[in-house]
Amino acid sequence: MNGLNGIGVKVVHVGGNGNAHAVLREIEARLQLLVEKGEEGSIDLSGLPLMPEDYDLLEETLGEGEVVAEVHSLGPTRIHETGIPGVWWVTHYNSDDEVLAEFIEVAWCPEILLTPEDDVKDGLEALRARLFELNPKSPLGGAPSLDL
Amino acid sequence: MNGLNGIGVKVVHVGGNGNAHAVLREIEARLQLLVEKGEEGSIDLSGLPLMPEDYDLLEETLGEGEVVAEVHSLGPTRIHETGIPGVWWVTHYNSDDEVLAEFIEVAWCPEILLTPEDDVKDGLEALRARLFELNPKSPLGGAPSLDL
Amino acid sequence: MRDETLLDTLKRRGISRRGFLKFCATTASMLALPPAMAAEVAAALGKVRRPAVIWLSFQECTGCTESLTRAHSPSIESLIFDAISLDYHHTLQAASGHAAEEAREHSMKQDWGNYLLLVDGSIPLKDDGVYSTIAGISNLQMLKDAAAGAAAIVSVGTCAAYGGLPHANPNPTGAVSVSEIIKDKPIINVPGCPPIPAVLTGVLAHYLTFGAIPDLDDLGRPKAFFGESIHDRCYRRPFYDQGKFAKTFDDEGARNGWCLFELGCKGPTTHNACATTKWNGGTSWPVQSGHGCLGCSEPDFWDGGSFYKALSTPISPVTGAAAAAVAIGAAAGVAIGLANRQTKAAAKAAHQKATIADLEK
Amino acid sequence: MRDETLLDTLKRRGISRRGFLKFCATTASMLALPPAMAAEVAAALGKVRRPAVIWLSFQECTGCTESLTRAHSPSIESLIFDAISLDYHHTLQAASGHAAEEAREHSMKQDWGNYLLLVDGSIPLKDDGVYSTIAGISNLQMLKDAAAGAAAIVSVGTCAAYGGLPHANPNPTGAVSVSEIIKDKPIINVPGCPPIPAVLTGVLAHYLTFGAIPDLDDLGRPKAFFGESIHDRCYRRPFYDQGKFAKTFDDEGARNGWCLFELGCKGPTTHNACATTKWNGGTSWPVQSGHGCLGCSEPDFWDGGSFYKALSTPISPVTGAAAAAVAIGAAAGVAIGLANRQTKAAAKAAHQKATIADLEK
Repeated sequence: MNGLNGIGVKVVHVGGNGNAHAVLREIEARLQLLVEKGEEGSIDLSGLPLMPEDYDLLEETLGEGEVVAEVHSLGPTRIHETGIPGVWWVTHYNSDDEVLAEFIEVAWCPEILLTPEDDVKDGLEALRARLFELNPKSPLGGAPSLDL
Repeated sequence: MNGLNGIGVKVVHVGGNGNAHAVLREIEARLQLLVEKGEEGSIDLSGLPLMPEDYDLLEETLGEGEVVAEVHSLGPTRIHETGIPGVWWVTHYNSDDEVLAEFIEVAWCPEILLTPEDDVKDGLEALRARLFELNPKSPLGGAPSLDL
Repeated sequence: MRDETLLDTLKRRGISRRGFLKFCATTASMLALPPAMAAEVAAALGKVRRPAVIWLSFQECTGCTESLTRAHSPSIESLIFDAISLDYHHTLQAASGHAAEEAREHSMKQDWGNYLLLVDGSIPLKDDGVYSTIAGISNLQMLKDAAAGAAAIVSVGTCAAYGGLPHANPNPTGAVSVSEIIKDKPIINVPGCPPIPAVLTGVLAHYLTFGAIPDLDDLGRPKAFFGESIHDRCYRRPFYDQGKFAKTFDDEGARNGWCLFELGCKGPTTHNACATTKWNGGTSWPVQSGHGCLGCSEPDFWDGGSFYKALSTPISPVTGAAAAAVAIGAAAGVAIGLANRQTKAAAKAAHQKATIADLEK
Repeated sequence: MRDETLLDTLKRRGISRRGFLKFCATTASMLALPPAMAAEVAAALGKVRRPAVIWLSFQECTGCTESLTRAHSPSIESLIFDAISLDYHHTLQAASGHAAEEAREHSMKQDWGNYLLLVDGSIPLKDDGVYSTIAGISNLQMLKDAAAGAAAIVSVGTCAAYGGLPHANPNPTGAVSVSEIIKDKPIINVPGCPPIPAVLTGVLAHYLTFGAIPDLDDLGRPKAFFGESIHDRCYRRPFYDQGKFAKTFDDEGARNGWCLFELGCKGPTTHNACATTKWNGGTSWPVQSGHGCLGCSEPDFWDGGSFYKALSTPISPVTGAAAAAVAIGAAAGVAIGLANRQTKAAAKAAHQKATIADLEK
């Protein structure tokens, strides 16, 4: 043999290390908790070593659902609902598209999609400022009541 | 003049009909309700006639936020958070990509992104069926308790 | 299948609960209900059975059926049609002639007293109705037979509703509307030449949702869609209020999108939903394309004089309470809630937690 | 700026609350805390002040700094660095020579008793430390001066932690670790040649979050990252348990990705986070690339004999309580919660509502 090309390495799929099953069992347990008590939970996929085959098994078993979403903050976060409603796959990337952390969320909605409460307060201020720019003459602040 | 080309039609932006301001005021009112009482609401954009210029004004004033999402059910539904947190733009399309309905939702999260409760129950059944296919020998049904 | 609910039907077609929610949100929008009602619409639609529908076409140009079936392909509107059990439709069914009529009679027997009867086209009465027959049966006879077992009748298009073009001077076939013949059944008129697809599906959605016919105006039209004039909902309306009019079809005003009133637009006297629903999947509508409204959803619109002559009567600038609410609402920031087309819905619009029960009759 | 909280710092950089949540979720993952702790981490990080940090580099190859600063570009890790006030770093700062030393002395004075001191490189003691000096000051002197005012010290890399390569036989400069010189301050060892960037940032994140140094093992390493062996967390571990070993670097077993134990892998005796954190943004790590672990995060790893000779002692197949929990957890469906690297965190993993207070010392 001379040179690296002479080394006969080939990729063989040997079925993973079995940890995907453990993750699937935890998802089952969390999903039952969501159904019975409405309790939401999250599983950190870096918590157990997974081989590529384990990822494949996880992805195939969970499948694809109806929702895809992307959050742009501190690099992208990509989310998809799996084919099991209530089970979401959430992957945080940095701005170089490298994976920072990966979670399975068992929830009505992944937390990062929800509007942070304090942001809404800031948002109302921002909207009022923009409305004032659009029409400095109109009365501001006390928004009209919707209970007429 | 001969032929249609002879008719001197040109598109002139004349600033909309002013209804965008009314919609913005309603958003402001709903946002205040969200901040103060946590009450979510929705505005049907077909409820008031809007000219293309009004749409532009709405879009410019609200801006773009951190989240985009797409729900695939009965044709796509495209959602984006506006630059005002808590204010979401939700557009329902049919499978020919024609707009069916368009809403501004003032909410922590647009309703259609949330997992329907009954779906989670079905999802748990589906997951258990898949786990049984993967490993018919393992015990089923009673998922392990997480309170160890 | 006959006993399954609408939610069952949609599920069998692979529509998920989110799809159903979307369907209901779109339906609520179509019915001009406040968006918060979508959940209530969903609850109601999830429980109702599919109603049987028989559709008869009389003296007509097939424009109504074309308009409705070519509206959106696999869309919300087609789902509304799937949600009903359309047992008989002259034009759409495969069967024809006597075989078709047997099918109709069979369906009528099976759901006697409960089916919804949809009719397009006028009915010619002159010379014993000989000018339009199907399988040897006159339109008049067939309408009477089918109406007898109907829960309610929908007159689809201006011909069925008011006689339409066949009824226009000099009316050679003696054409009349459905309501001139049938007096003992509720009749919902959905005029338009052709009618707006979303309006018919809206009426069906209302019937599905509430199990009753919607509120009607003096001309038998659902107030939800015909409660305001084209003029009241026209996006060019603010130009009317400012006195900015196009004087010819190619002047400066026409190019600026000003009001077409002086070019004969019948918007102020015409009640229909074109201005909000638009046509061709929301692409445009006559006034947006630069032509005045012809008034096609009003009785005798063919006999009303030139389409290009301005309405002579000065129109009160704002008609009715809803339009007044627009003006107030625009200032007060609750415009859409109050400008709602359906009066009852409008009254509830401010209350996010209104229920279906609030809106039922 | 000195008094602002971490959340303030991030906000000033345009990081939104969602970004902060992401930052905290990633930090919780890095610290092997259960995901539900992210909210608690956020609450804690939102309140803390930026700690001042002084970084001294002694007898080293700059590999540690290279590893850390080239980890991820504008990422969570760089944010952790932004979250601290890095007042002095030999290699990274613009100033040099006497000007640099003046800056260091100024910073030390300003935060005397409160700053975190980071050190990479060993300290040569032979011949009065003449083998490594900065601006005429010996490493020994500078370390003693800086340590006196530090709240805690982090020894970055195996050289600072255990002497490393300079300390290897015959140790010509008399190189020693920080802990052989400083006895009166808490010292956190973050060994590795180089150390894993995420581990250092994890230690900083822990310090930021809890305001205290993390739990350490007998060798002064944070248990969160060094609590289990490479072997325990290795994705090839199941092959070890099945007795499937590569015998040479190009045999069938090597191609099938079997265990590298017999090829000299030091995974069973080496404690580090490579198997879970990986390298180069999670791309790969030595064992995944087909080479056994060298044991670079253990004391005297250069003097432990051939990298290619198998460990002679039979290793107990599962070490410690956490690994036992993996076996039970895998059957019971709570694997990840219990296999958690940090013992205290693991105990809390099942309780979604655990708070920071539960984990603090």
